Amino acid sequence: MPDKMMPDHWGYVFAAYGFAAIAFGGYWRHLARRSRDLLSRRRGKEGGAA
Amino acid sequence: MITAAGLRKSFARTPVIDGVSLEVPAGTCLVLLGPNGAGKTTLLRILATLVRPSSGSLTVAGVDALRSPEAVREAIAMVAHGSYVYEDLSALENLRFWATMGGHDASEGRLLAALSQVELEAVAHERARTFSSGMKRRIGLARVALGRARLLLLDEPFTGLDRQGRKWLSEFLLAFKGGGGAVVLATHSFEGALGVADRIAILAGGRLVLDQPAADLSRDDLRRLYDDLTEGSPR
Amino acid sequence: MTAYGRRAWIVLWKDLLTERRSKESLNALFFFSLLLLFLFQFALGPDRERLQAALPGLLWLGFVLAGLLGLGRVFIAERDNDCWEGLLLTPGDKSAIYLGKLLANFVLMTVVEVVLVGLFGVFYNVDLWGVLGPLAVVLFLGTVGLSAVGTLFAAMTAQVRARELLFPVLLLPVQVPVLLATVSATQIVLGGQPLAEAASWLKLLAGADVVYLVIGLLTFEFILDA
Amino acid sequence: MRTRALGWLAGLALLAGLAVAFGYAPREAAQGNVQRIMYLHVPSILTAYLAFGLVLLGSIGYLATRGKAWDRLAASAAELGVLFTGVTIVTGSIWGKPTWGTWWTWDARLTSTAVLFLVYTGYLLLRGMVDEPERRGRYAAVVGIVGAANIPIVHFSVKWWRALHQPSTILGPEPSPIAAPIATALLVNWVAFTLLFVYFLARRIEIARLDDGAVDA
Repeated sequence: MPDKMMPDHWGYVFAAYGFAAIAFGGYWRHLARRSRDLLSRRRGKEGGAA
Repeated sequence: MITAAGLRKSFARTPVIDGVSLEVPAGTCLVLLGPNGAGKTTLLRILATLVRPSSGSLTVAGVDALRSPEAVREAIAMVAHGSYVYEDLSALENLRFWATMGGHDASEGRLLAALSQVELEAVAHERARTFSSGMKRRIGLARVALGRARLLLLDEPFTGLDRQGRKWLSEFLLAFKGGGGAVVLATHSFEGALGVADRIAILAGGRLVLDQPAADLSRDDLRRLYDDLTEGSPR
Repeated sequence: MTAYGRRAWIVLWKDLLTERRSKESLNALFFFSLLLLFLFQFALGPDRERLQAALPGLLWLGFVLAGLLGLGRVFIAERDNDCWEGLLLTPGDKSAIYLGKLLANFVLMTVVEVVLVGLFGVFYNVDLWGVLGPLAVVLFLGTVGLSAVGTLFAAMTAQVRARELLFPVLLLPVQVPVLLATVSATQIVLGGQPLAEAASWLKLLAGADVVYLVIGLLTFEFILDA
Repeated sequence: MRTRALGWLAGLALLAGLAVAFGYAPREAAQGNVQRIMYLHVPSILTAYLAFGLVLLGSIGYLATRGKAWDRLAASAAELGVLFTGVTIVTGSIWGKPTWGTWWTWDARLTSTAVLFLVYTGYLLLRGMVDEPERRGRYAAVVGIVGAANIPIVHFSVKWWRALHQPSTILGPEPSPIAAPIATALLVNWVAFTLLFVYFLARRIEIARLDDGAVDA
């Protein structure tokens, strides 16, 4: 395109989207792991009490 | 003065107070006996609005203590493990501070009179840093004497007091009761406590295992009951 | 005087008396300020122009560092002999205690600041006499802002483990606006410009002070509460 | 499982957001494709503000009622606020490198966002250092209220400070008036981020509830 004022820098765009994906995905996995741990611990306790 | 029902308090899943109900009418003294770790201090702190119970109801001086603790604080005075003494202030200055904070008369004559009641007038102008723990305890008692409290909560008040001090404290408590005030006194030693008690309760493992009028119990009965009831609970 | 005023006053009286009697710590705070002066000098080198330009920032950095060490002091004495508990059991509006502590901190900070400003004037050869009035206004507003949040957070962190770490971590980010405003205003004042030039900064400071004070008065009871 | 449905919805919305950001929105004239980073950057800061607003709400609610649910709301929202602020700062920084030629500049918005990040990181650190749940809730609530009240003060002070030291025009291309397709793409992504936030919040609160239950029950 002739009207380019700036080069495209796709690398930066992908870096930004990649970072966001890692951050949100990582947080999602962190949440999943914690809730699984808590649920299994609770079940373990209930099992122990029964 | 106090009506408590079903008080419970847990710290990190462990119940410390496990369903305590008690009644302390005006003009009487309840002595709480129990080994260390039985929950005496926690119970006293609940009554003093310092700890919120997990469940149960508590009325102090006609006020719901859980809903409006601020109104209850007008009516109570506490002598706890900590003496509320500032090390860098003199005995007199300590009293002036607490009397002013409590909204009481803080004139020098009044403060000195309270100090002489606990026999500290000789050291009125000395820094508390040099005092023994018994002397600090006595400053705490003088602080109570300055106020207009109707309910007095005492945690191990006899520690650090000599024979003279114990006698003074017993007289003070009797006079306090005579004026229509109520007293709750927690201790693990029988000495001194029995002279002022109208009712005796034994706390073990967070429960009241005995709650009887003091007149019904002789010292030997009490000693035997105490040993039976607190056996196996943590010391 | 009302009961509220008497309570605030007796807290102020008690804290200042305590501070005066444990002189060595106040002296250490002055000595610390003096050390800061030397360190700034070494860090920036002997270039006078550069020092002059950085002076307002250094001055306030010094105050903030002194505040980090000094603002928590009025709560240390409360930890001995369970005095916290005694304060909690006093009837009436707990914000009177906050007000007393805040005033004590304000007085302490002002004393340290006056000494530090004097030392700056001597060591960095700044003529302060001409700008004393405007400088006092900036110092006053900035110190109120620093003490208002500082007193609130110091009360909180006095009862938390890793107090020395947590207090700055909480206080410093919140103090960014106060720092920006005071440094900018000090720059204007030391540059010999009239105080009106700094009016927008002073308004911002005054507004921030009011917000911090109101929040402090309203929330202090929750920090003290059982 | 309402939460799970919300998760799928958020995932679909994010995919739609991606499609709109790369497929529908045109290449911005002045900044080129780098501008597409804005579809991440702007929704995440808006979400962060929503989160900090909820921290304020939860804090006030907790102090007023002492209901643990309020404290869980404040704590969960604060964690998410820090996450979204972090994404905002990093994506802003990645955008800044090609646009301004530097990873970091003390631009007014960047600076005030960084201050927010620090304030609420302090909030989370405080929560980590008080073990007693009731006291932790009270202290955190006070910091949550101070932090929220401070947001406008930070905003103005940093803005004026920038104006004083450096005119903002030299920082880079002025944002041109936003074209309609770009606005649409921003809106779609904003909705997607809000859904993602609500999903995360629901799960985080659920975890906090399980945690509390393990301690008190």
